[in-house]
Amino acid sequence: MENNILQLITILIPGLPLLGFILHYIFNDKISEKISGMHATLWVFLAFILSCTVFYSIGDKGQIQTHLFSWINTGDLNIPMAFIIDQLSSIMMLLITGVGSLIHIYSIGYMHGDKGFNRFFAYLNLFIFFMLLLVMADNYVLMFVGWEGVGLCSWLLIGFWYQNQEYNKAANKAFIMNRIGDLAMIIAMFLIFNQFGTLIIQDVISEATVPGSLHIHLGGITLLLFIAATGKSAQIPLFTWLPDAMAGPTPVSALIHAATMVTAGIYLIIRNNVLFSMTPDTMTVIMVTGIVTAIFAGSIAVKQNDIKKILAYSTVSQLGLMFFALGLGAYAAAFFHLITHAFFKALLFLGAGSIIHGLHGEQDIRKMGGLHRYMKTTHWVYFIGLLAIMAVPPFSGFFSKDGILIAAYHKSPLLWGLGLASGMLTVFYMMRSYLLVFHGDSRVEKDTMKHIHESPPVMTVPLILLSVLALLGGIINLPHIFHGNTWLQHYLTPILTEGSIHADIALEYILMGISVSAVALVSYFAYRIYIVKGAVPSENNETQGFLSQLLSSRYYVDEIYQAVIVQPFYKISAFFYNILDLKIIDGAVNGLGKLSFFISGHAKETQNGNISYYLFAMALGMGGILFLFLLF
Amino acid sequence: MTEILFYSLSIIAIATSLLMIFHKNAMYSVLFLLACFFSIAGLFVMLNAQFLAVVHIIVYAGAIMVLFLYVIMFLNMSTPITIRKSKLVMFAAVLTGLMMAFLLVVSVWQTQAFGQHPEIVDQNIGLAKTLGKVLFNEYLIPFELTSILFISSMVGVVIFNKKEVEDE
Amino acid sequence: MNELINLKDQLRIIPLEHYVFLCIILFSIGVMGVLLRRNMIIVFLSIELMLNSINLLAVTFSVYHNDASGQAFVFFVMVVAAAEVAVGLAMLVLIFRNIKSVDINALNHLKW
Amino acid sequence: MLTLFIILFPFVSAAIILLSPSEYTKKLAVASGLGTIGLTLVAMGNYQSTQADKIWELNLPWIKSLGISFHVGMDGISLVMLMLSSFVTLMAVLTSLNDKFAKLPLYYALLLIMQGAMNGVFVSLDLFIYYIFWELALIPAYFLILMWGDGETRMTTIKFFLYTLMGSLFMLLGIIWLGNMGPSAGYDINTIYDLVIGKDRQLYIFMMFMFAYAIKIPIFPFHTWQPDTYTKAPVAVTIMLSGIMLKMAIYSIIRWVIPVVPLAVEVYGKYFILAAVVGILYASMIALVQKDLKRLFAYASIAHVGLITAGILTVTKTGVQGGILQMLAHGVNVVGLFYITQILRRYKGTNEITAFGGIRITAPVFAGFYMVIMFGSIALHLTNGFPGEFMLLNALYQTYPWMSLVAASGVILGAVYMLVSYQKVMSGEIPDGDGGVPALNNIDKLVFIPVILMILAAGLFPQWIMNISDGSVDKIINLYQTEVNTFLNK
Repeated sequence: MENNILQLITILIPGLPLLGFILHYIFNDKISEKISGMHATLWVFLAFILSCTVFYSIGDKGQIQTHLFSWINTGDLNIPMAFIIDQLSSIMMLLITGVGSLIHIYSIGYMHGDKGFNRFFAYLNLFIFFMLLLVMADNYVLMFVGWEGVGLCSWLLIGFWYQNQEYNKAANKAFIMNRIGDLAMIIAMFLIFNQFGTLIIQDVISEATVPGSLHIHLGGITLLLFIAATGKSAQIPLFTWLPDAMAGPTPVSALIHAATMVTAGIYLIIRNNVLFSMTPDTMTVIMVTGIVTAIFAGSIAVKQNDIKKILAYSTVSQLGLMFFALGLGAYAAAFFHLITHAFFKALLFLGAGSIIHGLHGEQDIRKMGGLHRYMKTTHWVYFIGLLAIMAVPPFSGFFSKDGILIAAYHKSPLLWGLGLASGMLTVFYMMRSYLLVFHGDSRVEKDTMKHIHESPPVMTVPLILLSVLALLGGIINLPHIFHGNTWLQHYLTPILTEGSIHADIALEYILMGISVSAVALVSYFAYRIYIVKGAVPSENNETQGFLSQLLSSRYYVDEIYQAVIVQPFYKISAFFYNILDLKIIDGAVNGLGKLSFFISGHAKETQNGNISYYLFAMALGMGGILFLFLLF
Repeated sequence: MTEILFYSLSIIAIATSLLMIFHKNAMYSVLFLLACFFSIAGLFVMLNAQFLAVVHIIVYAGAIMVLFLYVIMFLNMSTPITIRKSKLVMFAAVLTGLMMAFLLVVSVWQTQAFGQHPEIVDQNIGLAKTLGKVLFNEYLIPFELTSILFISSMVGVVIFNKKEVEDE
Repeated sequence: MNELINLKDQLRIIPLEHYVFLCIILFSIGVMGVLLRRNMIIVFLSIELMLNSINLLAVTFSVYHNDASGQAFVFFVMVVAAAEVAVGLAMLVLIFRNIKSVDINALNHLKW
Repeated sequence: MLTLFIILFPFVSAAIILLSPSEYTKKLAVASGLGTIGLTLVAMGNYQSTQADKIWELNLPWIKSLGISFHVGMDGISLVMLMLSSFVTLMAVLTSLNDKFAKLPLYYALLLIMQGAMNGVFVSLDLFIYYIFWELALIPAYFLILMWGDGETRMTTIKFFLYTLMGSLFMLLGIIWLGNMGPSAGYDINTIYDLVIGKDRQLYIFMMFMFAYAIKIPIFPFHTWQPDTYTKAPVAVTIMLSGIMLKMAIYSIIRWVIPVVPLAVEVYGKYFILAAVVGILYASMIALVQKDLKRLFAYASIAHVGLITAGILTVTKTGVQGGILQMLAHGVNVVGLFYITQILRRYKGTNEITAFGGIRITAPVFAGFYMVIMFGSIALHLTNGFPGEFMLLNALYQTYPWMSLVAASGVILGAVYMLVSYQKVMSGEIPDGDGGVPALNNIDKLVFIPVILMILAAGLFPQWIMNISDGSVDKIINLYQTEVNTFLNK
């Protein structure tokens, strides 16, 4: 295709959702629910179609550059408003617009009848715009625009039901924790500018790879970028916002807090993989953080009772696994998992949303059970998602997770073991939620029971489409041993630095066998507990043992943050205000005024009105003047 | 002869002025001051300023002092007034006066301009004729202005008393 | 009288500084009087005394410098003194009528 | 002559308002505001940014024996500031349209006099004239706060007036010193720029000037007059004070400090940067615990201007340009922020955060405007706050990395207090016992819509503003660099 047509298309791709947002904003209360949902979806779907065309032309072009206008240009700082599309961003664009369209469609059903229906779609469109900006950005600053923009949309959507102050708090928590990550990112940008004198991503990377060039602060840059990624992708220590973010409507959780936004951190690292590969220390940090987060979040998920919270911790855990892969240098595997995870986690979230919709807002798995009888479609799609996340072959999750585990094994068998352990945790908590929700006896409250229903087609159709993707997503990077050609890895080769791993085929079979049997074992174990024994989590936490209480209280991380950081901070602030500012600094200023009042108050007493006193003063004054004349 | 006259007049002036400020009775004070003014008039004469000496006696002794006496009579203050200041204030006042004197003496002393006698001495300088020429040549405008001063002070005095009458 | 007014002799006999010191003494006595007494009339008298000491000084210097201006100024001083006494005494009478006292300390409202 | 018009126009309008019947007051005030914007735009149309010459220069001798002349003219930086001044004044006039003040003609006249004086500061090219305008701006502010402020304003205004005056007097001392430093007395900008001043003297003059500016801006720890004054002043005056008046001080740093005493800036500037940066963190933390919305915004303003000052004192192109950009952004944002407090006060009689809630339910448009303004204030992307803040922090980082870290963490705190207060006021449920805040009226929209448009426009196209000031900033930085380098080579 002609280059300038392609450029026009690249402008249109983020432009259309933005247009949707603006139209929504202008005609907010003038358009009906139907039109609003339809046209919001239309923009994103059009963007998806355009992304497909871009994707096909990337194959021969390699990359497309589009320069809109010069945004900030002064002195040596030059930041253009420009897009660059290469293999990585084209796939991300497909993912965002594709999954985004499905979730838009789903939302039409899910949000039906909500007061803020139009507003919801406006925000969703805005989110798509910012997310596209993030992946298409040509320079770090523009990427940062998208980066914070998605944080903004996340804030808007978590606090969507703004009348509930708890939700608002969750929104603020998300935004602020993200901002801590943003701080790291902004400082990383300054450091990059300091080292390379430019903020254009490609220039930085080509500069860094010049043979013989030495950049002493590269480690700092990558570490800061990683901290930024932990904020956005909810890794230790900045992960606590993501479970709270489930306060938003479920499609939001699926789109933002599972499929797209939270993967921005991974995208960021893959985008800069050249820099990361040059700093092995940072890679180790990433790897350790990733696996610790994976296991940590997985263990918390085991004891959660809110279906969305379980999925949220699961997301944190899966993201941890991706970071683990990044830390191992297996960028393609991480990216592969990112894609499959987007499919099956969106599926699971939307399935959960369908359940919640059917149960009129009930989210507690203790008040569900036996739902497969009432919600057949939902059950089946959820089941597919479950198999995918549990890494059962041939579902997509199996291939992606397997890639990571094999990469880990090549580093060290111990890491492989840890990866497997986190996978087993995943299997357990996912089985637990699945069994408690869909099987066993129904524990649904009677009032709800009467209205229980399967979701309308507008919701189930996207679910079915997503379940197909979750089932078949693995094809895009089928390993050699299954006679695949690891298409994704080849496709990404131009921008990745990793060498391909040539594994022993026998070893791979063994490792796969072990992980598959582990999945089976744990599933059976869960089956024993929740179906055969029919155990239901107790309402009361206090009767539990120490470990389970620790888990169900999420290791008290929130409480610790509150006590160690937030509360002291507020106390110091209050001290600053009440003591330092009002008393000491302002006291000093007022003290100066009071001092002059004091002095003049006493000086005033010399003016006592007594004339003879004045006469004395006059005589003394004259004497004094004379005396001075004598002296000088 | 001249020396004796000068010193005796000086002593009289100092003594009467001291008596003036220390005497309890205002009436006597006025009279002492009168005596002092006369001795000062004598000194004027010694300085060959006859016209001024005469004017001095007429204005001060004849007008101002009479005015004082008149006021004292008017206020019926001939009886001694016992209001006195505290010892401390008296001491301070005397000290201040002495200090003033000392400072003035020292500053005069520092000028080192003693014993200088003028070369030309015009004996007619104090005559009414000479003085009149100076006044009406060099100081005509100030001289005329004094009349305005007098008028205004007269008006002031009248107004003071007129108001008083209205009040009562 | 003419014998007395032999200026050359007199100037030779009595040095300038004696006149000056006399004036200083009289002036200081005036200052003392102002500070010492609470009777307003005496204060006035002391002021007159000070004015006179200055007059004497002016006349002395006028003669010594052979310049009649000094005596002209004495004339003006007298004029001002007369006016001042007239107004001052009028005020004094007024004050006495109001507060029945000529005590200077009775007037202590001269302040802000 | 146009420069003279720009100064005189507000004064003349003030006189006309005072003389006209009071029913025309509001119309005349708005007309005056529009008129100054028009004059500024005309000036801008005549300006070639590449040349960076002063345009519409006017030089009339005034007091010849002291070397004082009425020398005014505009360059790129002045133009940007005038643009800000005329915009903010128009907004300030518009914000008071809803008020029912006593003595309305006098109120508007004083507002316009203040504007005229501040315009004078921005175009003065003679230190003495500059000082006259500088002090002249203070007087209407004093009366405005005293007569139309909330509650007990006497002590607040006295503190405000005396404190800022004290600083200015030190500056006056410095001005007189500078004026007499050359072979013959002269206060003209060219004379002052040409002076060769020794290092020690530069320090003294720097301190004298910066003391005045530190109080006016205000920089920590000279800020304590500011929250009280901003809280008690009528909203239009608060807008004028924080929107324009403090910018006078920052502008003066660019115009009168950096080129005049470069060595002192080079050596001692970092202490003021430190104070400013500490102030960012400190003011943000204090804003966190504020219970009164207006006071919270006042402290937020300290944090913002601290960053501007710190960035400008790095004397890099990015820093100064960012500072100018951010001055404009801050000026626009405070209009919105303080107007919000005025609307809230209109309905509840208070600005206590706890008194509000659920305004989004009854006034969704208001909430939307508030949100955009808030994001502008916390420098979210594509709003006007971001480009300036990014440039300032970047300049600061390239010069003093650790200070930039502290400043940037203050920026995080900015998000915290703004978001928390927003949600407390706008979201949640409506407090019991009242009908909530009704939707905006037309005047409110008239104020908010230009502000919002400016926020978005300046966020997307900051380059347009930077192009205007570009050449002039280059000139000043060249002056600075030349002198510093000459000294270093010695």
